[in-house]
Amino acid sequence: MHRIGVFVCHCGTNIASTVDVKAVAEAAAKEPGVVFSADYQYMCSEAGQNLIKDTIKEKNLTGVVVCSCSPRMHENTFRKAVSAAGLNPYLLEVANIREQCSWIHKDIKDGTEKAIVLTRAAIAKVVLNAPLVAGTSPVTKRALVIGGGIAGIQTALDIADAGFEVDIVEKRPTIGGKMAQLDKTFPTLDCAACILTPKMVEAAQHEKIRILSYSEVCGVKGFVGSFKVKIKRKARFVKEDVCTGCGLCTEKCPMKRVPNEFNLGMDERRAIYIPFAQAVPKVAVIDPDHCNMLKNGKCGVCAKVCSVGAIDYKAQDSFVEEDYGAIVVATGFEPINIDAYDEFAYSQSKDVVTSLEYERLMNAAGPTGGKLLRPSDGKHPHTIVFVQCVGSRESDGSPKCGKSYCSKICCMYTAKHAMLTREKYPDTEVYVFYIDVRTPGKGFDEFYRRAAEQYGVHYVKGMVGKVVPENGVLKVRAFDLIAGEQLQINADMVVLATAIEPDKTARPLATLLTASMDTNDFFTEAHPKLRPVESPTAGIFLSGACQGPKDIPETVAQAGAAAAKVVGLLAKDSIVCNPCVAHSDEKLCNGCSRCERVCPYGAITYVDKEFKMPDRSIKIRRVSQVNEAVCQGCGACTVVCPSGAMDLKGFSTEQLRAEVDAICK
Amino acid sequence: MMTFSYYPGCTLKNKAKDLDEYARLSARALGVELEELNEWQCCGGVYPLSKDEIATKLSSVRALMKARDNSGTLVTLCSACHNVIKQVNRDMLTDDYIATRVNNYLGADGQYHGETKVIHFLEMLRDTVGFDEIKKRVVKPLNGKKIGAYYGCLLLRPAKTMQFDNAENPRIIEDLIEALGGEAVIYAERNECCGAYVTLEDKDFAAKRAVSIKNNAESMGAELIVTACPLCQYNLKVNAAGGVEVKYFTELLAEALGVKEGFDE
Amino acid sequence: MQKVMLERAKALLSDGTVRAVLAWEKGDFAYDTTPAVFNSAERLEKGFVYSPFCGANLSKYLIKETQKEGKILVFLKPCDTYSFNQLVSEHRIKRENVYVVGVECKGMLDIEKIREKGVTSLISASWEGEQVRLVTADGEILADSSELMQERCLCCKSKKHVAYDELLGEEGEVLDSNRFDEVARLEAMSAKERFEFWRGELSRCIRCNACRNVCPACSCEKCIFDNPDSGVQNKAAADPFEENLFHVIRAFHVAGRCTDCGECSRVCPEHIPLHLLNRKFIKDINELYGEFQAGETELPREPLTEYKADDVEPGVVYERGAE
Amino acid sequence: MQVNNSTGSKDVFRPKIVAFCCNWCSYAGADLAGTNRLNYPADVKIIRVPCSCRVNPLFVLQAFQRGADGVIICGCHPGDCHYTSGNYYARRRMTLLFSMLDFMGIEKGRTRVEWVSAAEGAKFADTMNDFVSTVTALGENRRLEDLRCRK
Amino acid sequence: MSKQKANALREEILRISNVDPLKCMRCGKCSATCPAYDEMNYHPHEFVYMVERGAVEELLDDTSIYRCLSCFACIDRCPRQVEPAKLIEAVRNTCLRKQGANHFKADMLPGKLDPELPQQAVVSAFRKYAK
Repeated sequence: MHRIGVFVCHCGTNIASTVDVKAVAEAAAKEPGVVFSADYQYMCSEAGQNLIKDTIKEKNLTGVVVCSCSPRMHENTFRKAVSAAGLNPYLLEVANIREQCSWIHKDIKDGTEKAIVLTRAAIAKVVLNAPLVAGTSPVTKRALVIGGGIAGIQTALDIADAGFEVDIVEKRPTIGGKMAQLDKTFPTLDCAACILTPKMVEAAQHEKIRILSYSEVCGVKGFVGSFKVKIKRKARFVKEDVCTGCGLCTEKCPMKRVPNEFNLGMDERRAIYIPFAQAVPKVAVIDPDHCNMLKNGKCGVCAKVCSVGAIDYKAQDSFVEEDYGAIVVATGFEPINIDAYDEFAYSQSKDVVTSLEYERLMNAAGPTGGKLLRPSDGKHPHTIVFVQCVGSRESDGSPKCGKSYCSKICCMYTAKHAMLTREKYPDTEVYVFYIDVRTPGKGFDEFYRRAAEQYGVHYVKGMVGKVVPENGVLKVRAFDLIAGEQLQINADMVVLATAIEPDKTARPLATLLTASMDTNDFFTEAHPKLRPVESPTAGIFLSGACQGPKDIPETVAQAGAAAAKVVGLLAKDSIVCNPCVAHSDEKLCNGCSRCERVCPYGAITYVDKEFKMPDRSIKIRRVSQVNEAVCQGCGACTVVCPSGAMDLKGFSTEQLRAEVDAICK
Repeated sequence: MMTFSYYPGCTLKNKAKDLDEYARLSARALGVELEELNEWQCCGGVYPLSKDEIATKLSSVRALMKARDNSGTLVTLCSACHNVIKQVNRDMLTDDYIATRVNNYLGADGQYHGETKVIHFLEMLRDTVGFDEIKKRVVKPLNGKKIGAYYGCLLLRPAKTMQFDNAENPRIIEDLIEALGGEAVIYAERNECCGAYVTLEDKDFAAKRAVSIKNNAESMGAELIVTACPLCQYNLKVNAAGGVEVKYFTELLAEALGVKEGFDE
Repeated sequence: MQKVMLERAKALLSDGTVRAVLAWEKGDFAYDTTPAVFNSAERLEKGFVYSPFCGANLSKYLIKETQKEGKILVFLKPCDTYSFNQLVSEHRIKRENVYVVGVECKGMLDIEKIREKGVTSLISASWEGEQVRLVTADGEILADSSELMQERCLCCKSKKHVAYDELLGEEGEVLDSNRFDEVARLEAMSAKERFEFWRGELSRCIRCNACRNVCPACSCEKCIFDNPDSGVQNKAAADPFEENLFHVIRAFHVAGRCTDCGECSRVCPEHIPLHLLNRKFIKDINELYGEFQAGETELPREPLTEYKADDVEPGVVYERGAE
Repeated sequence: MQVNNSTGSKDVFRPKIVAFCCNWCSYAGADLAGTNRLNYPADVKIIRVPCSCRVNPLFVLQAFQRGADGVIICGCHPGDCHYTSGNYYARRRMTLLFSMLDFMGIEKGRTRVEWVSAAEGAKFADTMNDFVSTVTALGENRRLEDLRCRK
Repeated sequence: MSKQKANALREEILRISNVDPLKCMRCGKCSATCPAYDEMNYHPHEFVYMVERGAVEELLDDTSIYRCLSCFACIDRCPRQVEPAKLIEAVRNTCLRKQGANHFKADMLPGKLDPELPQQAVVSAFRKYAK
């Protein structure tokens, strides 16, 4: 016999102002099985919870319905209360009479009637609720970090320092990411390499960290606590454990004219190369698209000069499969393609550069050895125009298909560029065209003001409309909104603060991970405010610019936060699973495999099982079994099962049908 | 022989006969017949931007309807006509407000909902004939002559409607020049307006713009500028007299294909 | 043909290749043949028949029969082989326990159509090219087979066997069938007309379950309509909606698996064109998700357990069809 | 289309609408509509399901059998399923089911699938307003019941 | 001009232009890229801002409306799709549609003709500057 208790919450006036809570409680009392029904000011308060606990004991309740706010808000609160009173926590249902009733209906009659129906549906469901016990599944105490930029490195270091093994998978031949390409960092102007390379070395030498460079994740199976990840190790053609990084091969290679991606194509490297001096691992790699030996078998110079015999032209891509308990995405960003913005003449003049290119031009290890020289003629520029917001802050559907978001880092790095330029070359005039200067951050606005006030950078509110290269100068047509005049500046260089977007590999990776993304291909967080470093997919964590534009301090902070979350997970020996999982009734199962085909988690397997027939004979039948630790409880299997053998605990066919009945009554 | 419906426009029947005739000769040489729409009306020369301008769009719609009923594709040549007709076609396809009112006007003449595909002669050369094919047919190559393409505004903008090429860094005329054996000179003002629309209103201003464009082209090494628009041609050639030579791109094409002599002025 | 089949069946039985033969057995009248398991040459001699009235699809009986030890021989017409494949792909038939003999089929006759012709006292029927020879007590009649064939055979989708161990008779081709014409005709009607059509048809349903019992796709261990725990078990109809629910849900359960064998309509005592419901699903699947024929291969692929990221939205329904 | 006017003039017809909402997106979207106080008719009653793919065609038909006038299923936008693929399956199932109901002459407006994310409170309210007005215009659901002649 | 009348004009201009000035984020790119900038008293960004504020009278009376080249540079390069050129044309139309307000009249033509002037210059002048 069911003994159901119904508790109707006023939520102050939130519910009580448009729902007659007393009437709801009275109506509920008349429902079959209900032995207790009451209304109360705040059910989620301690007193409210005590009311539930006391009533369970007093009335010996077999089920509880709380009519209150959304179950997404307080279902757990009430489950705990129910559990504390000795009742299974899954014998509770919440009727959502606030968000889905009192808050949307103004008419008290409407609101009350609907609340009664919703309560009735919850009662109809709760009498069919079965006590559920959450299972557990073990946690593999290793983490995978995808991406070896500053975000990935920091996350890996923090996890490793907590005592857990970490693998970093980096698609390029070295870790370091974008930060390795930067010159100085704002707002302190310390050199990027000076603060990054020690971390790269630390990661390389950490006994708990393994770096899989020149590798890509190509398959992910499993679930939180026990992921199985397939990693492709691209052929390097150089034995990583043999190469000493002496660099002789990179000096002798006859193929000299390969654009150097580390310097954004502004100078050249060889076909066998080490990306940069501080690369980690410091191991050469052969670029198969340019190596003569690999392309047509003619050359072999590097093998001849290598004294340790590290060259292996026959190397093949290999695959490894590893187990992890948690995965951190740290895939970072790329500047956007600016083909559509050629009013700034980027494709027409070498002296129009992106900010990242400017970064390399300023860098002592860059193509100009740190001297600021015009790429076109190697002369020292005297007038430099910086253009902000190139491709950022555009309305959706704009002709140039720009990004609707603010890229966040451009204002600060442009202030840095402007300041450094003026500091090193006081004979240059520097103009920054901006729409707004956005400098929230510790010491950021001070930094920007210093650029304007102490370094004499000309900040002009307005945009550049056209850049015309003519007779060796860049005729910049711009607008000064404060002066209200069109400006014509003859510049030597133009620097475009190009919008940033997620790395191209992020979208396919998200699909592999079943992690969700927003329309801009940034990974979405489980909650924008309260769970900013977790993906909604359990066991997937987010670090750095893959989640949204970020500067270095923010990236490092998020990297640490993601690491803390990972450590929190890996510290457990097992995790509690969602008990609302699919379950197959073997008696009804046909063994047809349809459920197995739709299961996104591979949670369903088949076994041949013996059944005793009524006539005492034994029949062997193929039947499905659900791995409850793997099942996430979507219910896709329940609908393809024609015999109704497959059902979902907590959302059973019977329960949902009862709700339909109660609503349509 | 492929056949397309063709809309020459008012100027190509008068002051810019050569632009038109060279195009037809070249097209024929390349295996394309341009079939002039019968009884076409002037497009008006400038696209009316206001949402309530309905009557001014009718002549374009009538041309579009005829083309729909003929070959389904309408080839234009004059930049202004191309711009007006293509924009009106977009309105008829996507703007219910305009389409309904235009169709109310049309009444018994039939209904139109943007079914026709509008392409510029250059797009036809690129997509139907192919620049590689043109390259093969060249009999008098341009021998590396340095030529600057002048697009102006109308071929490219509004980019979302025209979908002609990258509006900020177009290549189509450059690719044609190179197919004909010339050397394309890229200069930034090739997609800036020459100001010819105000030639009756403010001739000096129009001339000033034209000079600026010519200077930019010259400074980047152009020995010749080619245009697709009679108005641009007039402005660059007459209003801004002197300096670098200006020609229609069709003349260049006819010359290279060896069919220029077919035109008898 | 019958003779060749009989000899072959006896041979395979005698050499121990198979333990029994699943085939058609003569009834009291020429047209009422029934599926039967023959376990001896004698029984075969006595009862085996293969005539233009052997429409029954034998594949479903293999579910039970292949559970038993040893091989069973089954005769399958081309369309039956599709059901066979589908059941194999669903692990319902143990393939290793069957010996499939594909037999040619020139189309099965509809006794109702023969009766409508005024033919009585039918003794036997046989194919003769495009015609059918009907032997009656009053003499012989030669008739155009197209006038007497079952609807499903008139728009036969395939004369090709998609699964067999050996073939008897001629192998045919997959045909360009016009089987969706009737569905298209209904689709072209107004919603009101369609509603009236189905009201007329479904109101005759007596819930005898013949359609379900014969359907090779309806082979559940326990049908939800027989299961008291399902909430929809077959009982005295509480409201007139239940039959509709039964037919829609049944069609949905077999959607993507139904090979369009047409048995449901063949056995319906009320002559409800139930196959049109299945064909509607098949037609929609073909149009929306690409051509698909259930049972064409043994591979476990079917439209309702697959998806494409760019599948049409359900709103497509509002754009299609009349009204 | 047959519009049923049996509701007469004295009582305004109020349809019964059952909405199946995915816990991860549209149920949260409905909560958001509430938080933002976006009105939609009280005729809509929401049933929480873990995913749109949990909705069995049987539930839809049963709702109609028990007197619902409209059934709407809300899930995550394609590509955003919490379980990666559930809504894709739901999309195929419901497309076919609705097409079948249409084939049997049932008014198309009574069934709908909408993708509403957790952030789309306004879309949820708009969708419900629109659906309720569509179903209200269709009137009481008689065809489904009447499909078999009342004897 | 009364405030009421100015407001009505503003509404009319917004309606026929189909422009929402509130989309403007004040970057000035339209005026930065305008080839007719030097010829205008009021510039593209000012049209947007002034119409938004209701200061249409000044715009109606100014020759700037006859200097816009309809080259769509401001339309294509605006990051927020404000489309200032449409606003300028709407102001010009509002002005021209008044009785006797044709800016370009047939009798002005003879003095402006020259042998090489293409027909479309005349056609477009009438379309742009007259009813």
